[in-house]
Amino acid sequence: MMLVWLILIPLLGGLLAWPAARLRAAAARWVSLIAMALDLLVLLLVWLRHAGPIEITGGGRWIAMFDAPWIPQLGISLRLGLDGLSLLLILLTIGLGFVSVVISWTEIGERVGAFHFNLLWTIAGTIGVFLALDLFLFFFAWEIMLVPMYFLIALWGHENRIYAAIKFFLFTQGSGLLMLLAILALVFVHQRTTGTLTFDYFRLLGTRMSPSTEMWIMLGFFIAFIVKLPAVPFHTWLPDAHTEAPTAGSVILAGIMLKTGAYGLLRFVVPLFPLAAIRFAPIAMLLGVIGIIYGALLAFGQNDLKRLVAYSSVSHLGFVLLGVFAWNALALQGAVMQMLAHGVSTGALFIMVGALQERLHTRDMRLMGGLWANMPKLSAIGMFFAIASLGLPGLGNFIGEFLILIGTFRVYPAFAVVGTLGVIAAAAYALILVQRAFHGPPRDAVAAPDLRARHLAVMAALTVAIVYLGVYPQPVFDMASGGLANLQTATHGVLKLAEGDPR
Amino acid sequence: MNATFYLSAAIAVLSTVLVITRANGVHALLYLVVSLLAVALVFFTLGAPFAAALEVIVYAGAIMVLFVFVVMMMNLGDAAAVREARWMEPKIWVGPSILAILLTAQLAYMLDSNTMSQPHHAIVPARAVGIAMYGPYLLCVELASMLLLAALVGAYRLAHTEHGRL
Amino acid sequence: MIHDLWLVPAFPLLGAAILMISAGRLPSRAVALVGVVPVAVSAIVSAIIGIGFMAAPPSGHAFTEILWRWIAIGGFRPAVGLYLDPLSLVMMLVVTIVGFLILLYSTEFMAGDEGYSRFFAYMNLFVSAMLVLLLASNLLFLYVGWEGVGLCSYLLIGFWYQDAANGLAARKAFIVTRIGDTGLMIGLFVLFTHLGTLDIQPLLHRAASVWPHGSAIASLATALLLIGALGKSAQIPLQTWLPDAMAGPTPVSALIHAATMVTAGVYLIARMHGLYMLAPAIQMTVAAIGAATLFVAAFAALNQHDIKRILAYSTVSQIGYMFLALGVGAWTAAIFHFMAHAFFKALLFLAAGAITMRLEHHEHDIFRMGGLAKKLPVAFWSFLIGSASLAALPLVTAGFYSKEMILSETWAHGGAVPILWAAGLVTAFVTALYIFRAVFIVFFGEAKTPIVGRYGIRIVLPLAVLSVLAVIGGFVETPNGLGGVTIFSRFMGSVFGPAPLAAGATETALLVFASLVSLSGVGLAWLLYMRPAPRFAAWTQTPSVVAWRAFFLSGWGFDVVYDRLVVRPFLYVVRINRHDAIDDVYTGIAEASRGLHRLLKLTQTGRIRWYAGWLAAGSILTIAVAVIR
Amino acid sequence: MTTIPLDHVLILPVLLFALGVIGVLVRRNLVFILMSIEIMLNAAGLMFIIAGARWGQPDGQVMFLLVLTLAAAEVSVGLALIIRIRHRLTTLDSDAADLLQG
Repeated sequence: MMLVWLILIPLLGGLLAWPAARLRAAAARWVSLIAMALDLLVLLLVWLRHAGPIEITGGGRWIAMFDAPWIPQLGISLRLGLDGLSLLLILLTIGLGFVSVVISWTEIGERVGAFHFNLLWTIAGTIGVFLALDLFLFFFAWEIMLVPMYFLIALWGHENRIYAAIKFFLFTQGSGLLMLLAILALVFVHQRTTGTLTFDYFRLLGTRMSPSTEMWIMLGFFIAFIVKLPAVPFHTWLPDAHTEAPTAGSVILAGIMLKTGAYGLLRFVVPLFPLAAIRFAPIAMLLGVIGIIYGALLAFGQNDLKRLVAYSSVSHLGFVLLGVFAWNALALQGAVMQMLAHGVSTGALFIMVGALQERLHTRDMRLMGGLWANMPKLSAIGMFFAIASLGLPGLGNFIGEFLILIGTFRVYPAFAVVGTLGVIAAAAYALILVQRAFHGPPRDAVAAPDLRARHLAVMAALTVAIVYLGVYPQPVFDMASGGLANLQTATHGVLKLAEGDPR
Repeated sequence: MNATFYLSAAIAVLSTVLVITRANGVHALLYLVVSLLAVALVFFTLGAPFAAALEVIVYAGAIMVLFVFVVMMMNLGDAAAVREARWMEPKIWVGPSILAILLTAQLAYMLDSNTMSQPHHAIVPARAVGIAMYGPYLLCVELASMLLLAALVGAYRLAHTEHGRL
Repeated sequence: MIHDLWLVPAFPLLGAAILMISAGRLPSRAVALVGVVPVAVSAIVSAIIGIGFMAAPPSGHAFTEILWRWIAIGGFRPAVGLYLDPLSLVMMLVVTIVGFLILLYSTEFMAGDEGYSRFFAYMNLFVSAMLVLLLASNLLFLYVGWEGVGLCSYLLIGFWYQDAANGLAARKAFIVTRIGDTGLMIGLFVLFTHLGTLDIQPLLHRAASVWPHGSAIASLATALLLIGALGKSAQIPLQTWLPDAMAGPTPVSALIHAATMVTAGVYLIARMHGLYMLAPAIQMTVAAIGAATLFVAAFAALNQHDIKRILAYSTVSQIGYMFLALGVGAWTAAIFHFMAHAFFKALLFLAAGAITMRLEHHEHDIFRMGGLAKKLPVAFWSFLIGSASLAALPLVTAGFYSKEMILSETWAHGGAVPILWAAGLVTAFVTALYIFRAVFIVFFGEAKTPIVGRYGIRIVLPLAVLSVLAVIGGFVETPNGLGGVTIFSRFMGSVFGPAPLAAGATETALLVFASLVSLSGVGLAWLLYMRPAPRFAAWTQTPSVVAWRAFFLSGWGFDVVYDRLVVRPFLYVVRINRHDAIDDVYTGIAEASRGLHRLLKLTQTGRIRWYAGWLAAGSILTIAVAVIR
Repeated sequence: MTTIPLDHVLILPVLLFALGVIGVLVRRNLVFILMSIEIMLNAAGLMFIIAGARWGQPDGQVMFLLVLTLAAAEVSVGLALIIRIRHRLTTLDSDAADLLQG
């Protein structure tokens, strides 16, 4: 039941925040903050007070599990499960949820209640995605997550917001449709072979089907998730959406929502279709590598600070795609680490851009330069996260990238080598960001106040997080290994059959 | 009886041709009335006297009168007739005529291919029609009444003038 | 005490953290204190550890300390651990002591700079990262230090950020070295994939037992590590960043771009020398690259105007000597030369800084100096001592002994075609020529730029200490003909094995020959630049000589080639694809549907007859289908 | 009763209907269009009558009655619209009433 509360608290918080804003704008903010705090509390309670893992036949060990009938006629149930992987991602979600509420404190001044409603519902949807173990419920949560996000961009975004919001919506909705079709196909194939109609994840694991069917259904899921990830060539919604979204929207979008794509690949694509995934792995990894290089090249060419960060996300998540399809312990742990570190570092960069936009009313780097002289704190923090983003050892992103690459190297050395070259391109775009925004001769026009305490506190927390991930990541690995073991047990037997696989 | 049918059929077709070619509205209407009366006669020859009567009363009588009123109210004078004539330039007839010929040809083809048995023509009296109407077709009658009511309200609302504001 | 090894990198890190968190709010005296004291403490701790190590060596002459488990995933278990053996001990001592001296110097040199606190924060971070690099017991942890020093180098080259040119130089340094780092990283992948560990000592043992001598995989791994070393140590073909890196403050050049960081590549190869011995072809490549670099860079140095660029090319050239030594298996000689070089090159840079800080407008062009010997005696004497050591003047300089060791071992290794040795020898001559060219032009002749200010003790003391070290640093290891002291090579013996025995008579002959070469270089410099003959001046102006001088001045045109081959294509690709060609596909889809919409809109004429006509036509068509079927 | 071949009888509504179609498509005056529609409806009614006569059943006539009511309703609403359009556009030209143009 606690798992249900994890989703319900933000939902209820959102419902409460909307009318609360009629009293005072601050009330909505406090309600959201309290909802996030409660959610965190619930999560910690679930985690710390669980009595031993729950064993699922063929599905591994879970920290907590919830199951209740929903639409029994169609084999749909409210099945939620928490393992190490989902726990980490939910932790990231709640953490960045906190951050988004705090940084919107001054940025959002109109329709405050509705804003927090949408924010909390998006977060609730995301948590639902990370918990759902019923494919129908998963799809449901997936949609819940998208619609409020659309409104966040369309209502509180910047100059070109409607275009961006519609683009975001079309891409994600199109991919959602594809996923729905794939889910239905899988369910019906399962029904034809076993005679039971069910959307339950565990019962769908190991569904027997012909290789070509498996490939087609896998592709449906795969494309749905890599649109969200996003991987080249489905990434073009991301720069527009990021550029136009309000800061909190960007943080949620980059920090959390992109991870749902990666989570989907991890949780569904490979375990449900192991053979097809193995056969498809070279192409998927090729897309990942192309994404790494292509995103980095584009990031280098941007003038808009937010677009630069957005394209850097494409590059970073290319690593995740690479890691997922390498499918060994190192690469998977690396992918998880990369997700967390990217969430923190890119979130921080978006906050930095948001703070700049609030002060300078522009994101165009051609109008910046020499900000260090006026805003040393903001600049130092911005530079720190830019450097984190280029993968400096000792910070979280490096651990993720390194593990992914070393794991990939075992399986497909060529991809690992090309991916490593992406690290050079990362240096190019991260440093050009620093140069064009913070260094160079200062301009008189850009005199503006430095970061204030609220932002500094957020940034300090994120800094601590990214350093922790880089210096002492083992607890994260220990936590994730439970979840990853779940995924790997699902595929273990099948993968053994795949000949000559060096995993 | 056969002669009556052929004669009235010829009149119906001819007067209809005249309806669609007249430039003057009132003339066209009068030809239409002739056409309708001829069709009523055809009904009679086909053994449907009740329908023939209704055709005369409702169509030729009530509906056409409505038309006449409106046309007169519009006051379509000579100028309108001239314009109508101008609109009916020869080339405008080409497309519709082709369509109509195609339609006719298709129907003729169908009639030709389906060998119909010799008709069993009998007079269907008004009584039988009434029994059928208030028996199996009661719901249709009700619907028709609803339709008429709706048309009444609609026509009233549409044509209603509120002191110059229409 | 040896168990407190972790304190050595921890103190500077702490200093850096304090300075960063204080965000420039500390008064400058406190900054200076926080900036220097941690490194001083580190130096003292290192010295105590060093003495303890020498007095009572731990078993196996090595000490490993695991601080904490960093990552443990399956068989991949790199730890955050420190490893101390004579090699890392020597490097650690040099880094902390030279680092301390340079920081002390900086407290005065950088006084009044608006980024005073930032400077010391970065410098402390650098020292810490460098120590991590040296002490890491694990290649992944080493990589942390490796990239850490690269970052600090970037930050400090671009320290005066308001000048965009400095930013460009900083980025160039970072990206070029990162190209090398990528090679190193791939090298780590290869090593881990094939040997199953990244802990250096187990890795070396396993490699020796698993890989046969000269095996392809060993060559691959060492070649990849070599790429990393080339980037960091500014060797051909990745040397171009170092001369530009002189955009940073002079103490930075002294510490990072002369004494410590740039020798990280030397350290890496020395540390992994067990692997290189398995790959003779690659080891030969190291020697060849070293020889080529030292030769190329020396000629480039001969034609520079900027005093710091002369020293920068000199550094490239001297590291070339170290690579040459590594390539011929003279591990000890390489490290010995590293130590000597750290002393005399830091001294040269600090002396150069001491000159420029006293000149108006911080003049860097040697042709606008002149006659400074009288006016700046402190700078003159220290620069002279450094130059002598660099030029390897016989008997009294550290550079003489270390270079001598390299040349004699190269000769011993050289075999039939001693081309490597010849390159080393010719370069020794050019080295003496170019550095004394600078000495004579800067300190003699007539004064051209007025001088201002005066020196404090914090400038003089480091110069004095380094001057002493640049002289006596060589006495720990002397050739047989000159006393045959072997303290250094015996100390290093536990790492590199026993030093090879050089043939007595040949060695002495080589010694004399090399000494004469150095001296003749100085002599030629004296002839050309102290008593310039008119014919020489005329010769330098002939067109072909001017062209060659421009070619050497540009560092043999590497920058131009890279600009054409790499930078411009990259920028071109970025520029033409700035708006993301893939997005055009989606925009195209949107445009296509919009066009279709426009087309379909044409049918919506709003005319009843038009609609009716199509209705009729459609019906007729439908009926036709029904009829014909 | 009569001995007219059914084929001949059926030709009449077909011709009338086709003429109605021509009328609708050719005329621009709304009143004439409405008249042509009446012709078409009448032709349809005639078809029902013929079918009813063929089988000797009353259903055909019932249907004709329904068509009749439909025609009445259609004419009343149609004429009301024509009056309205005439007021609004001061013309009966159907091509002028193209406000639905895309």
